[in-house]
Amino acid sequence: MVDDLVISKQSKGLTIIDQVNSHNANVFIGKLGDILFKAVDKPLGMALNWGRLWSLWPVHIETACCSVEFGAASGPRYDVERFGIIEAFGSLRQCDLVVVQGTITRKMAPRLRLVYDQMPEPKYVIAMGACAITGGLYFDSYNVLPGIDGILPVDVYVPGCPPRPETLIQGCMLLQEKIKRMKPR
Amino acid sequence: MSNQVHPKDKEILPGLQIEKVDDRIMTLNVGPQHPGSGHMRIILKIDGDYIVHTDPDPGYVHRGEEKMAEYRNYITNIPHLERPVIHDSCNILYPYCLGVEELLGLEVPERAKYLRVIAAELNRCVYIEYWLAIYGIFLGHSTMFMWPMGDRELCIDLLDKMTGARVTHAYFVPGGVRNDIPPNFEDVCLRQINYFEKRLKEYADIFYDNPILISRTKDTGILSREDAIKLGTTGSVLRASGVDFDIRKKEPYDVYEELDFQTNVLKEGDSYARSKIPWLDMFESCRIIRDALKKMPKSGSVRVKLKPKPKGGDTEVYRRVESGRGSLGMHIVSRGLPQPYRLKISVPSFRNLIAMPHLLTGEKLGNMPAVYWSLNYWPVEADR
Amino acid sequence: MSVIAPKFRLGYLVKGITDNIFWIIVLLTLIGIPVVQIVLIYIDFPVIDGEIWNPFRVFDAMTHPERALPLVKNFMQTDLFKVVAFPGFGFAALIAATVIFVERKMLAKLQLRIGPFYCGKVEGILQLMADGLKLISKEIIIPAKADKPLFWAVPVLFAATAGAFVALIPVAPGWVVADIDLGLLAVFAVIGFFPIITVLAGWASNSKFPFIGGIRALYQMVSFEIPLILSLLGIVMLTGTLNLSEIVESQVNFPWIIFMPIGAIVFFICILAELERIPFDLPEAESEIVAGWLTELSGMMYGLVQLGSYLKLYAFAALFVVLFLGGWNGPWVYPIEPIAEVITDGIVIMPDALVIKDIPGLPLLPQEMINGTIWFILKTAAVIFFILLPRGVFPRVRIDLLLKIGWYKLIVLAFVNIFIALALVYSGIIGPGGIL
Amino acid sequence: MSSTDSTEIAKTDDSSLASDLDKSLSDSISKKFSNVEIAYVKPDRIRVNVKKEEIIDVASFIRDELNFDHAESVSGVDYPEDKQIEVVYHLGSYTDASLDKKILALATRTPREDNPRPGNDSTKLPSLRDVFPSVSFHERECFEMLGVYFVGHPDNRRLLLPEDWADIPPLRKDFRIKGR
Repeated sequence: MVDDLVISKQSKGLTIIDQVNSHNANVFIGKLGDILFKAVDKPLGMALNWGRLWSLWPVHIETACCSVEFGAASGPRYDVERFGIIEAFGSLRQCDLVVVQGTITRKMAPRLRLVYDQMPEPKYVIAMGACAITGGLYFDSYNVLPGIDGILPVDVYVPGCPPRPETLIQGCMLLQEKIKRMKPR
Repeated sequence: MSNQVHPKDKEILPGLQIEKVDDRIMTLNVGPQHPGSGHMRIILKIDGDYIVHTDPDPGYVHRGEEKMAEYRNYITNIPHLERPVIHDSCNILYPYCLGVEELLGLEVPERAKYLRVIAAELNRCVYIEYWLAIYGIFLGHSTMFMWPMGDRELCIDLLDKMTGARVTHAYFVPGGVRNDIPPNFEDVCLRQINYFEKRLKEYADIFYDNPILISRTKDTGILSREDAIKLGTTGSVLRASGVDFDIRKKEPYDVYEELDFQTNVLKEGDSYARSKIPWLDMFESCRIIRDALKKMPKSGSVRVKLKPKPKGGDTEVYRRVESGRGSLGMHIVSRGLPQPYRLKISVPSFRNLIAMPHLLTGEKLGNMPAVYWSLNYWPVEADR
Repeated sequence: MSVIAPKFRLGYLVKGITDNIFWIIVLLTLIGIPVVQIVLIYIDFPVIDGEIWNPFRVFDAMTHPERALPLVKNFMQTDLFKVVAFPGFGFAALIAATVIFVERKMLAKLQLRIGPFYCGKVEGILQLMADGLKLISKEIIIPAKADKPLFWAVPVLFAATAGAFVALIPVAPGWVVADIDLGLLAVFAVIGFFPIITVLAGWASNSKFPFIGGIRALYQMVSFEIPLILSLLGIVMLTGTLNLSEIVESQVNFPWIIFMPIGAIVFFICILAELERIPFDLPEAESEIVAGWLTELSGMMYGLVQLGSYLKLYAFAALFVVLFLGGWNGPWVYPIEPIAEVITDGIVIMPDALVIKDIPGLPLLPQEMINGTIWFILKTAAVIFFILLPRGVFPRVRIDLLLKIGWYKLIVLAFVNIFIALALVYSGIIGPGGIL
Repeated sequence: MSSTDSTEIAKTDDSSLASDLDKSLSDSISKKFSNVEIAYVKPDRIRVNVKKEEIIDVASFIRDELNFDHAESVSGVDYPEDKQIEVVYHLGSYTDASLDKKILALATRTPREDNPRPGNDSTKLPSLRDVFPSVSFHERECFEMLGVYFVGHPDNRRLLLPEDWADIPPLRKDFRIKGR
């Protein structure tokens, strides 16, 4: 059978056999199976995404001075726990959000990447502050990376130097919007 | 690391000795990703529950402030010199402005001096509240994280009204302050400060009188008076060890001579005393703010006009102030250029860091966060 | 025709099987049901009680409450129901979920915050569900040098042991999964299993911080088990039994906390230490050793351990209630309905079903069971509140101070408690054959 | 820019404002050590330039006789025109109440090389760590930032820069930062 397929693919004319594969071999089963798969897949994926977007646990890594405003965001006035974001979580194995809080120096960059690699999927990155986005005020410093795009895939950029806690919360809400529209893995 | 061990090491810096490593010794990397480290790494060697070797490894936020200051003129240096301690930005700009004023021969208006004192004291409260919050969470006291974080916003609101920014004020400029305060500020300030002081007193109930806290921090990490002097520690660490040294009293700058306050000194030199001194300092800050609001001239200019790109003479200055952590000095070498030839920021965090190996070695692992953060240490500032 | 996929993937196989099952069901429905109906037309129906049965009546008899309620009632007496739903896992998991939510909201209120708010529209009521869903779908990372079977076993063991602990708790008279004579001894045995799991977790993950955390947990749990056991000896002396249900029944007139407040305090402190809750959460002290023995656990492994620890919290609080606060005993608060139980009545079918009469199988649950459960839940909630409260008030203690408290103070107090119990027994006031 | 006389900081007129105590301090140093040059005496600020050979003696004298007990900061300044690197110790006192305001700047110079190999070239200074233990981390910082090796310091390791730093020490004047 496999040989038939190969041969028929080599021939020029388009035959029915070209379009047959394991999925549409039995057309009815294939189609109805797809419907069933979609019927289960979509609500399940939405449920998973819903769980993920309301439960973003940030990893406890402070890279520079924006950590002050990150702390303020989890304080009583700005309370990010309203959105299900717990501050100062212990181990990175249970976290799913890296908030890069400011400048990444050349000494910190490998460690940051290591932290990101050690986290379980799915994981999201928020670049907080001008330094994390472009290098900011330290664009010409000898020890500072010009933004973290080179080492981490960033989901949301939160500008400011430092961003106010409201801005960080808005960044988190944008991330939630993004997760809502993501394809669940 | 060379192998010679100095005779002085035994008494003064045991952390720098080379310990014999055997199977009992376990090396722990505390940081940079660690809930109890901040922005630095502490390489600990532990034997059972005891720390036998401490090697602080700062530099994770070293951004080359001093090098960059050589490329920016005296005015454009202001915003990025406050970045090392953004929650104490007025106090880190204070010695810079004093030094540049001395270089350029400027006389600051009287009202600006009072405004500077008010802003600096408010900012000291902001810094200490943040420090206290982290101290609370380091000791596992989550309420003590949240309460100071919330009360800190009171002072931040005031500074926001004064300067227009939440944490990075850039309020101090050579020759005065950037802008005048809004009308009605005095009343709001007095009201908020009174409430703030009321809240501060509640910390005693939940934190400072807590028996578990006392049993945990008393008699841990004792820094004797001699060691504190020898190691050149500063600020709350020094005053907790019984040395009465506050730059605001000893070398009064601006109008601190005319204001009514006192310095807090404790004799114990342990973590508890070190954690208590900043809290007591906040009461004094409230006193200073009230006094300054009373004595401040009600009107007048707040700033001296400067020429663009002012140039200093061929000289050097060293000015220091008492910041939230201790004496913060700036050594500016000028060679007639619009930018400093060399700007050295002598930060209190870096000076207190020297005491860390001395204090941590020999302690239990459980005391590590309590001793480490009681050093009134902000890693970003130490790295510059 | 079928083609073997060039790259075999398990997903395709599963999908193919599901597809086939789906088609079988569709075909059966489309062809089978008409066939059955046609066959039914040609079959004579039996006559029962003078009535001719037809398919409708069969379905009616199956779904009618008079028919179904006795079945439900019988099912509720089975072990399966007890283990899965009421006094066992389901009930405990529900309480544990409530505890997590209440803890977060209460802590937030203590700290002048709001806590979870937006998830689930109403006060963040679905926050826990979101956390659970996320944890289930999270990747599970096994460290490269970990002892893989042990590492996998740890969360399962932890949750299972906590479940075993829950099974020993009597909630209402007769409502206990495992009503064994040596109940208290079984509790001690189950408690003794936890330190082994934590040490396994620390060792299996082959990492430094979990190792320190595991050792700390071992120290802490072992040294606090002794005062825990000693503080309960007084009750055993006074009641003369180890059966938890009998201990509850012995407290009809007064709870034991009246005579043994010292024992209760010792037991409460030991609970805090065994549960690794602040101020005794040293094995998970985040500022010293990242997350202790939980450091390497990710995804649902962490979720299982959290589930287990909150089940354990419920079980300990319930144990405190059972031993010191009188369990289900309490004033009668549930309204007493004079409905006699009717099971033996015959099956009443269609025309009479609309007539209101005694429904067999009701009441489903005995009155004293509902009343006892209400009291039990109220008392447990109170104890859980006091277990949660220190988290907002106290910092963490140090390991040597903790061990000092355990060995020097709590054991002495536990012995004082035993002497009080002995005095009560020998003076003949209470105990076997006493005045009270 | 006036870089004519860069080796010594210009003496200002402030010396007239300096108190008697300042003068007596500087006099006692210059009396004891003949080679020592008093660069300036300003109110509360004294600067002493010494040769690197006798810096330990001068520092011990300052510590023992003048009661300056700790170092506030150690700043290294690079002077490429002179082919020299200057290290300034700012010394203060906690124990002597009369010296509270005073800062004594103790400056010394060491030759500078154009192709620095930190630790292996002639840019070396004796360490003041035995005299003032508070300079230990400051000197480590000075070593990595300017390449000044401190002889006698047991811990001349890198402190702030990344472990893989292979460029010349960054605070030297010939180290140019990006785009400048």
